[in-house]
Order: sequence, then structure tokens, then C-alpha cells
Amino acid sequence: MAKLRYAEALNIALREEMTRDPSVFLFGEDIGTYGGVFKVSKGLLEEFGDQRVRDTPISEQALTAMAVSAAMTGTRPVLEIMYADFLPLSLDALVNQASIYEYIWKEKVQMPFVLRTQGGGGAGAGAQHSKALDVLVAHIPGLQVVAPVTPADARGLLKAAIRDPRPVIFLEHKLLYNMRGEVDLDSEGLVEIGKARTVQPGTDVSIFATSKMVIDAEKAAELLAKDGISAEVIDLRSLRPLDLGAIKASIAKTNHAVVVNEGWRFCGYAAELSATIMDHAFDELDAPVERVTLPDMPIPYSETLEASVLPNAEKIAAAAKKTLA
Amino acid sequence: MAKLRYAEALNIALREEMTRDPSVFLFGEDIGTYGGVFKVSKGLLEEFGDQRVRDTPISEQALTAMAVSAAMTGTRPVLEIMYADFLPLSLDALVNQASIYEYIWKEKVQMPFVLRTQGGGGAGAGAQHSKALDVLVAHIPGLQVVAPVTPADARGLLKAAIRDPRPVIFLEHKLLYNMRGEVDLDSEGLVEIGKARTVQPGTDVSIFATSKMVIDAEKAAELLAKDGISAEVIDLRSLRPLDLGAIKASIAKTNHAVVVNEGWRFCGYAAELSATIMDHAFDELDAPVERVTLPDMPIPYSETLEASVLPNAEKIAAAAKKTLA
Amino acid sequence: MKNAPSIDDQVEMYRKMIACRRVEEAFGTLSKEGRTRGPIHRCDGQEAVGIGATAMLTDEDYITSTHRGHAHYIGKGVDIYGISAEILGRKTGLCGGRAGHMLIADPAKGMIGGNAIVGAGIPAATGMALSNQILKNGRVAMTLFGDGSSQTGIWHESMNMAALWKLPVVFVLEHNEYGLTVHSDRQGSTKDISERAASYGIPTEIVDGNDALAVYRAVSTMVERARRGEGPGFVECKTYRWEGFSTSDMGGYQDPEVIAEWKKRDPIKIAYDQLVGEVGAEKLDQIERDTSADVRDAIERALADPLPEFEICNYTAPYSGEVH
Amino acid sequence: MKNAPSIDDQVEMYRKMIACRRVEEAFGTLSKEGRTRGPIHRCDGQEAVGIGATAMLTDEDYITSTHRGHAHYIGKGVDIYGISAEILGRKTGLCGGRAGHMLIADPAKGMIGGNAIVGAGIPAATGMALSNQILKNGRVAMTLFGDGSSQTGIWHESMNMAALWKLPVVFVLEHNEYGLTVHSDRQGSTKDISERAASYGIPTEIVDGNDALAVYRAVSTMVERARRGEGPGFVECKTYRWEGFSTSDMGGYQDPEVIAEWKKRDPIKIAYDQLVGEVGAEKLDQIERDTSADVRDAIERALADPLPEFEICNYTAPYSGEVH
Ligand SMILES: Cc1ncc(C[n+]2csc(CCOP(=O)(O)OP(=O)(O)O)c2C)c(N)n1
Ligand SMILES: Cc1ncc(C[n+]2csc(CCOP(=O)(O)OP(=O)(O)O)c2C)c(N)n1
Ligand SMILES: [Mg+2]
Ligand SMILES: [Mg+2]
Repeated sequence: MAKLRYAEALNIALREEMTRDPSVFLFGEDIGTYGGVFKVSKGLLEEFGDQRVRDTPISEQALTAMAVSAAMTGTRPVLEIMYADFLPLSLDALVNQASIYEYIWKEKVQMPFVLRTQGGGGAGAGAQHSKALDVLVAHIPGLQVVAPVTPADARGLLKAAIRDPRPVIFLEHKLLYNMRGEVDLDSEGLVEIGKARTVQPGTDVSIFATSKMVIDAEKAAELLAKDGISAEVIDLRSLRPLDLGAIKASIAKTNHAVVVNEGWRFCGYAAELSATIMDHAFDELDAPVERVTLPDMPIPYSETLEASVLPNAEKIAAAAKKTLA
Repeated sequence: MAKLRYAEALNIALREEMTRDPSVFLFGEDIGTYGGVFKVSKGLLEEFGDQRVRDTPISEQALTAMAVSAAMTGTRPVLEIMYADFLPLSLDALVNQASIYEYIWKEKVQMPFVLRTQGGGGAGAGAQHSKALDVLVAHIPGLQVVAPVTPADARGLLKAAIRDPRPVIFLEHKLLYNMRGEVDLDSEGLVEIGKARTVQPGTDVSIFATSKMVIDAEKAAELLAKDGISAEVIDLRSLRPLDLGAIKASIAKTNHAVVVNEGWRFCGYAAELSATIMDHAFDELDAPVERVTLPDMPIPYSETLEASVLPNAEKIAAAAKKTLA
Repeated sequence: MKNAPSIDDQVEMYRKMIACRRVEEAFGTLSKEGRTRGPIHRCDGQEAVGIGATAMLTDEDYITSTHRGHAHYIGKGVDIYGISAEILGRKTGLCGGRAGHMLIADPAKGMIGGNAIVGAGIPAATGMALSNQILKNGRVAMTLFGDGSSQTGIWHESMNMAALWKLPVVFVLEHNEYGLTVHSDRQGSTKDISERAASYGIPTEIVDGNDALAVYRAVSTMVERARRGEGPGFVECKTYRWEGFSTSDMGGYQDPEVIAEWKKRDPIKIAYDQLVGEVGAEKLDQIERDTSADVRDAIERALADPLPEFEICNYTAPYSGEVH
Repeated sequence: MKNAPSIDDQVEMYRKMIACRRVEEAFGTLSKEGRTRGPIHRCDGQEAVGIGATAMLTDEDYITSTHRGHAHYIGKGVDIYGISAEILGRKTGLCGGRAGHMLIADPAKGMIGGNAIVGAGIPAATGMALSNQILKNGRVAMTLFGDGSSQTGIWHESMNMAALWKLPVVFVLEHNEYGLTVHSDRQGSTKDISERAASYGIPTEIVDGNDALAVYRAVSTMVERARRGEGPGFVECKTYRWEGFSTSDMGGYQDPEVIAEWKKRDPIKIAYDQLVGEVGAEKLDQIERDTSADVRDAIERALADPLPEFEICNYTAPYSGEVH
């Protein structure tokens, strides 16, 4: 077992998959010479050469379209989009191209590409570099969307994503890259897409969280424990497909649910979680599902302001208490 | 009172506002010489000249960004995006620009622009020309999103949208343009953004619908009436801001809700309606909210296939019965 | 002559142009009769571009097309019965009726595919060329696109990357003077769009788009360069749209006299004149009769085919495990 | 000389360049000390572009900027205390701490605004020019942007519309050879990006971007044309980035010798040499001392200012009526 940084775990996953399969290639802005602005692709240009590790111009729209079509024609592209805030530029290629081809072309094509990006706040990056925007991609049929939190999941899901025959949007978070965790490098470590992870079991309330919010949910569970409340924390890991079985099982135990997502509230990913729970576990619920999200406004820059809008352990704990009240 | 087509009502609204305010101008693809592919801007080039009615190149991304900045600098642009399927191309200008400026620049700017587009299926236009995608814009703080169904609302909301100091995304539907309805041309006819419309009162179940789905909901109510079920049909009209008061009042009466939206189900607009109702009317609900939406897959072309995926009166009536069962 | 097609190739191009013309006419009529779903984007008068530009490609090479792709499909060897059944939304269509008239593809023939997002075929072919370069498979990707689509941002992003990385992609501009209803002079600031491509360092050539032979020659030079690893090429084919944007076009903005002038330069007539000395009128007339009958048969067969039955798509479902 | 600034204008440009340099140095230091939030995108060595290009504009004219906009802001007359307080996230910042270091704007000065979506300022200025043309208000819009941003699709879409409609917009390319960490040779296929602009029919000029006078002359020619209604202009200013992409840049990809060569061509030194004969060393030195003190005071004042208190934004709320 090695104690690795999240960014290192991703780097290892890329190296492993590129070594295993020569059709895997990386492209994106500043991923080559510099090794990526978050250093996820460090050393890979030297190891695999500039055909398979390509620095690109700032052209997200065409790059994403190229990932889709390259994936249809024999390669397995891994595209890095530097900030999730730029996903709108990728969206036509995702919703009007990647989403439809396999179905409308009667399963005669597949698109095994991975789009890696990172979103989220807390770094003072301002209104254009701090958003989650995960719901924009989670809405699209034909895409899979994962958001690992631990280094082991980062490695395992990235490897699974690269091997998957269908598109995967791989969501990282700028505050996760330096977090450390155990990774078993002696095993393949593949993590199946579509399976949630129970971070900690509990009996009073279920907290379902995505991406970096899982860390905050864990802290909230500690706060709640002090008040004698036993929270079950579930890391959804896969936003699409969603592990409905895990959600139902947890609510069957606790009868109370809090959903936590770093995107905006209105029409955000947390809305789907709330609606899904209503659809499938209404009778088990003793109180309405509580949503903990960003408020519906732009993300401000200054520390005091940004801290006020971001979800955190206190807000999650308060929501849990509210649903139990 | 005149009996007008929806497209004519829009045309009149544009003419009225352009006459009233010389800072209003129109631009978009094929809106000038041809009068728009749905003929909404017919005759306006001749009347107002090519400075204020501009045919554009196929450049949705820059056009939308230009609408935002033109609106900040003294004009009131009305941009036509031919199909809602192309909204991804507009999205950076909406979510990273229009959404943030007023707030981050401390209310020193405003952006009175209208982006008109039309979405939805039923015309055999295929996977790239039939989508609603309304949730993509309804998610964005700082935008308002309206979707009128009647010719009178089309005129009244378009005039209100053009006069509004903030951005409005104005969603039309390709199957509505030829529908007729009474329009009182002797009155200004302004319709306030953010107010729902009760299409028909009822006592057993509330059906909340958007855009063309309102027509299907009305038909569903007729079907339900035959079975002795009294459905209240509410045309939300404004997707953002949403008329929560109207929703709560209706559910307080019926204790049952069906939400209908033509977008995909997962993370779609109907998910927010469901979650909103959970948040604000959980105790009033006798059964979970039923969502009637497109299934989570691409929209196929052939008539038999497309008809199978689109929501319709039968599906809505079935959902209403399910929630009452 | 260098890069000239053989006489057999030329005859085959002639046959395909006839086939395409019959397809356009037949669907024009069917549409008028209300027997198609949605409008048809006819390419009568532009056949020389799609057919001349694809004639030197193999099934291993890729092309991407547009909403106006009939000549591209036929040029790339896609079966006319399958195309027709797809346009008609039949179960037997190339895509089982799922794709429809603007989005047809035939991966087995390297035609992937039609695209109704204007401009989207351009980065698509560029990405295929990127695949080809990485796999070193000697394949070429080609994209056929319109003057209107040349004003999209992805055009620029694609030109730049193709030139920068010397990708094996050939850009074929089908300049028919209109993007929907607006003349190209009012959509773009540059008359010859290939001038812009040249500013990226891409070799360009402008040809008479109604002369399939001229199209073939110019394009095959670019295809050979690309195949040799020398990078992209750009051919601007000047042609004209005879039949309006689509069958739902209400017209009124194209000058009938200009149309009449262009009709005098019918690409089929030009091809006929180029060939008749070599192969004789009899053979060409026979080809015309046979091909017309083939197309008629194919479309009639397609018209008699059943519509598909709906099945939910499972692999796009949003829940994993038990729920689909 | 035609389009030359007056000596007073030149002195003012000199003063602003000094001010900007002091801002860059001060924030470089503050960032190293961990006293800024997020990285700072310094423009030391590039001041002549932003300041030379904006010197002939009025407060009524508009500019749009980038993530690296300090010289643009200062050139356009925005207050350095307000800028500094905003970078530091203070309540007293130009935008109350909401915008932060990359998104500063000052609508009263026509600076709207910084933009951290690469390329987004380009259509923004084009849209402002469209407004100006419709309102016939005689205003000009200018956008300053980088070599990296010239590879975005909106660059192309904007060039085309600006040229097609003869919009009063001036494009000022600040070519500092890098887009983040990748050299422009590996981002674009065209060495002189203005060649591409020329292919749209836009008048272009390439100038020494370290010579504020040269920048001023070329840009003011374009501004005058635009103001007269003759359409857009494009000036490519060749300069170089001294201090890495931002203060969080780990470096290792720029050649120290190349940096040293460029530092010999310090724009402030060039401006000094151009002025010293006219106004004398004493006056210039006095300006340097006074300006440096002013900047130091402004930043110290900003550092002492309070952080803002949070208030929810009501006008973006998703429910109408009672709920906000
Ligand atoms: C992104 C996008 N914008 C607009 C449209 C609507 N549209 C379809 S075809 C067309 C004109 C295309 O012109 P051109 O590329 O010259 O092709 P042509 O029709 O002449 O073959 C337009 C505007 C679209 N389908 N996609
Ligand atoms: C759309 C988008 N893509 C990528 C980035 C990340 N990024 C920020 S600045 C930059 C480089 C910009 O280069 P250039 O335009 O030359 O400006 P310079 O930094 O040299 O001033 C990149 C890639 C971004 N902010 N926006
Ligand atoms: Mg055309
Ligand atoms: Mg640069």
C-alpha cells in the first residue's frame, strides 16, 4: 500500500493505461511540457512522446468534437479540459454528437473517450473558475459521469473509464489534488462505474454527497455524532449512472436524507437526487429530503464571500438536524 | 379581439417594441430577408431597415456573446437562435458572462437582452433538432426563462421580456407557431414574468406543465374528466423565476401532483419541479409527484419511434391516475 | 494526366451523378406529395462535388458530411436503397429509421456521417485524422462542408490544429453561394474562403464545382499529400444551389435568372460531354436508363418497407444495477 | 508626425507604465508572501501594449480585457487603489471583492472588463461595437487579447462579423509568445496571427509591442478609421512575458537567455529614451519617484481595508413573488 496524492494516483492510472493499450492518447492544454496545470500528466510526454501526449491550442470546442470522432475511429482519447467552467464549450460535442451516435447509428459505432476536468470552489478562483456544472453533463443520455474523492477511487475509476467502451466525463476537484490516501498499487484496483461507496455507516440520516462534498459530509457526520446523531455518509462516486440500489438501501435504514452537491440548487444535480428519492423511496421518508448546495447566484471572489456560498460541514449538519426535527 | 397565430403574435410584439424603443434591434440567422425560418420576423427588415434587423452568419457562440455585451452598452438586442438544440453553443456567453456580470460588477451594469429560440419534438426533425434543453438555461442564476403557450402570452411575455432590464431566454416550440388564439391588440397585453396561468381549475390532481406540454396536459385533463377525475392544469409560463406560490396553492387543494416537461427526465426541469414540491409541499402530498418527460435516450427520427418517446396526453393521464391510485 | 481518374472511374462518377440526381428528383416529388417526414435538402446541380471529391477514397478512408449529403453518401459507395429507406424512416433504413434524413451514416463504408449541426463535421473529420496519425494507418479523413459552415468557430479551430499537426485531413468546401436563405456575400467578409485557409498555411485550390473531373484532380492531389503525411489540403468548389434550401423553403430570395444560368452548367451534362468522345453516347445513355431504373426500384422497395417498432435504449439509462 | 501622441500624452503614458510596473512588482511580492488570494497574472515587460493602445481612447470608448489586464485597466484610467483593493478582495475594491483579480471592471471608465474565459473579450468588444454602430454614438470598442486566445473559435466568428458589418472595433493582439506554458509556435500554425486577420479583409499592422509610441501610432490609426465608420483594424504587438504565466507558475519551460534578451528591451527604458531629450531626466525621475510612492500608498491603503460582508443576491433567485 502506498500513501499517494490524488494527482499522483491519476498520473499512475494514466501511465498504466497508456502502457497497457497503445491506442490510448492524451491531449489538452498544457498537459505535455508542463505536465498539466494540476500536474496530473507529469512525466508522460517524456515517457510516451508527443504523438500520444499532445499540448493543444485553446480550442475546447473542436478538441471535444475531435475526442468524440477519434474515439469512433480506433483510438481511446483522454482529453483534459482545464476547468469545468469551460464545459459549455464542450457541450455541443457532448449533447449533439457523443450523446446520439451509438443509438442513431444502430450500435455500429462506439466512443471510448474520457473527458477529464476539475470544478468547484474554495480556491478564490472567481465566478468563471469555481463552478461545478456537473449537472450539465449528468443530464446527457449516453454519457457516464464519475467524480472520485479518494486517491484509490481516482486511480480505479480513471482506469475503468479509459477501458469503458462509452464516453466518460471524469470530474476532479481542485481541492482534492493534494489530498492523500492509500492506494494498492499491487492490484489493478479497477472501480466499477455506477457503484456508490459507503464512507461511514449510520442509522439516523443518510447523507448522499458528490465529489469534494463527501469530505464535508464526513466532517458533518463527526459534528452530528457529537450530538448523538448517527449519519450514514454515501459517496455517490458515479453521478450517471446513479447507484439507485445504494440510495434505496440507505434510506430504508434511516428514513431521512440529505443530498449534497456543490452546484447551484435550482435545476442542479441535488434536485435530481431529491426527485429520484421521491420517485423510489417516498413511503420510506419521514421528512422531505434536504438539499445542501450553492445558493442560486454567481460565486464571489473574496474569501469571506466565497466561504459564505460554499456548502460545508456546518450547513450539512444543520440540514441533517432539520430533516430530523 | 383578433384570432392570431402564435407566430403572428410574436411578430406583432417585435414590431410594437421596435416602434416604441429605437434601441431594440433583432439579429440572427435568416431573420431578415427571409423573415425567419418560422416567419416570426416577417416584414420587419422592410419596416426597420438592415441596421436593426440583421441577418447573421452561422456563429451562435459569438452572436450570443455579442448580445450580452451590446445589452450592456445601450441597446436591447433580441437574438434568434434557430433551434434550442444549438443552445450549447450559446452557453458560455450565458453561464460565464451574462450570468455573472451584474453581480460581480456590483450592479453597475445590466443586460437587457432577449434570446429567442424554439425547441421540442414532433416534427421528425431528428436527434439534433428536436430537443427541449430548457433545463440548461433554467439552471443559470441571472437568467430568466419563459415559455409561452398561447398567442396572447407569446405577445405579452415577449414585450415584457424586451422591456425587462435583465436577460430573458424566450422559449418557443415548433408545433406552436401555427396555433391560433385570441389576442387583444387594443391593450398593451403585457404579461408579468414569473406568474403561472391556471388553464383549468380542478380538485383531484394538479398538472404542472411547460411549453407545448400544456396543450397535452389540457387533453389529458379531458381524458381524466371522462373517468371522473378533476385535474387542475397549470401553465407555468415562467421556468425561472418559478411561480412557487401558484404551485403551493394548487397542491394545497389537490394533494397530488404531476409535472410535465419535454426534456429528458434525469436532471431535467421536471426533476426541479419535483424537488421544489418536496421542499415546499411535502406535508400536503398524498403520493409522490409523478414526472412525465422524455425517456433518457436520443430522440429518434421515424414517426413510430419519435411518437413513442414524446410525452403526450395518454402518458400524462396515466401518471395522474398513478398518483391517485 | 497527373491525378486524373481513369475512364472507368469517370464512367463510375457519371453513373453516381445520375443516381444522385434521380434520388433528388424522386425525394423532391415524394416530399411534395407529403410522403416524407420533414423537409429534404436537395443537392441537384451540386453532385459533382460530393461524387468527384470522394471517388479516389477507399472504404477505409473516412468522410463526414452535412444535412445536404446525398452526393457525399453516394460518392462514398453507400447503398441507395439503405439511404432511401432511412430517409423514409423505415425499419430497413441504414440506421433503422433512428437517424433520418440529415444524420445518415454507414460506418462500414467510412461514412460517419451526416450532421445537422452546421460545421460539426469539420472537427469530426479532424479528429478522425488525429486517430489516423496516431495509429499510422495511412487512412485519410475528408470533410465536405458548406460556405455557411465556414463562418463557425470550429472551422477555425480545426484549420489551425490540422495545419499545426499536419493531420491527414482534406477539407472540401462545397460553395453553393447560400447558407440557408442568406447569400454568402452577406455571411462572410471573404469572397474566396480558401484565402482564409491559406492563412493557416494550408495548401488550397479553387475549382469549378460543377466539373467532377476538376474536383477529382484537385482533391486527389490533396488526398495524396495527406496520405504521404504532408498535412491537410483545402479545395474550394464553386457551385450553386438550384432547388432552395430544402423542400420547405418558401423561396423568394434567389434570382431565377441566376439559377437558369447555373442550370446551363449542369454537372451531369459537363461529365457527359467529357466522356462521350471516349465511350460513346450509347453507353452513357444506357447507363442513364439502367441507373434511373435502379434508383426507382430502390426507392419503391423502401416505400413498401415497414416502419420500425420502438424499443427503449438501455445503455443510456441513468441508473445502474437493477433499474433500466 | 501623423497619429503621434503629444509630448504630454507621452509623459502620461510613461507615468502609467511606471505605475503598472510598481503594481506588478508589489503584487508579485504580496503573492509570494501569501497575502493575495489566488495567483497574480503579471504583465511586467508588456506595459507598452495596454498603455500605448488605450491612450487615445476616451472614457466613452469601451475596452475588454483578459486575465492579464493590469496595463489595460491602468491605461484606460481606472483607479489603482480600486484595482488593488479588488485584487485583495476588499470591500473597497472596485467591485466590492466580488470580481477578484481576473474580472475587474469599471463601467464608468468604459472598462468592461477583465475576463478569465480565454477569448471571451473578443466577441464582447465586437458586440459593443455593434451597439455603437446602431446607436451611431461615435464610440469605439477595443479588445486586447493574447496569442493563445487567437486560437479560439470566437476569434474567427468575431473577425468575420466585424469585417462584414464594418464595426467600429479595434483588435489589439498582445503577442507575448506564450499561452499559459506552451509556446505560440506549438499552438498555432501561423507565425504572424495578423495574417489571418488580413484574410478577413481587416487592415493590419505589426508593431514592436515594447515601444509604446509605436503601439500608439498604429492603434490610433485604426481607432480613427473605426471612428470614421470605416470598419475594424487589427494591430499585432510583439512582446514577451517575463514573469511566467502567473505567480503559481512552476516554470521550467521558458529559456532564461531569451528572457534576459527581452529584458534589455524594457518598454519603460524605451519610453524613457524617447522622452528624455524632450523633457529631461529630472522630470522623468521625479515622475518615477512620485508614481512609485502613489502606488505604494494605494496598495497599503487597500491592504488595511476590511473584507466585505456577505449578502445573498436576490435578483438571481429562482422563485418569483414571496420567496427569495
Ligand atoms: C449550429 C447550427 N446553426 C444553424 C443551423 C440551421 N441551418 C441548417 S443548414 C444552414 C445553412 C448552412 O449553409 P451551408 O453550410 O452553406 O450549407 P448548404 O445548406 O448551403 O448546403 C443553417 C443556418 C444548424 N443546423 N446548425
Ligand atoms: C476557454 C479557456 N480555456 C483555457 C483557459 C486557461 N487559460 C487561462 S490563460 C491561458 C493562456 C492564455 O494565453 P494568451 O491568450 O496568450 O494570454 P497570456 O496569458 O499570454 O496573456 C489559458 C490556457 C481559460 N481561462 N479559458
Ligand atoms: Mg451553402
Ligand atoms: Mg500569450
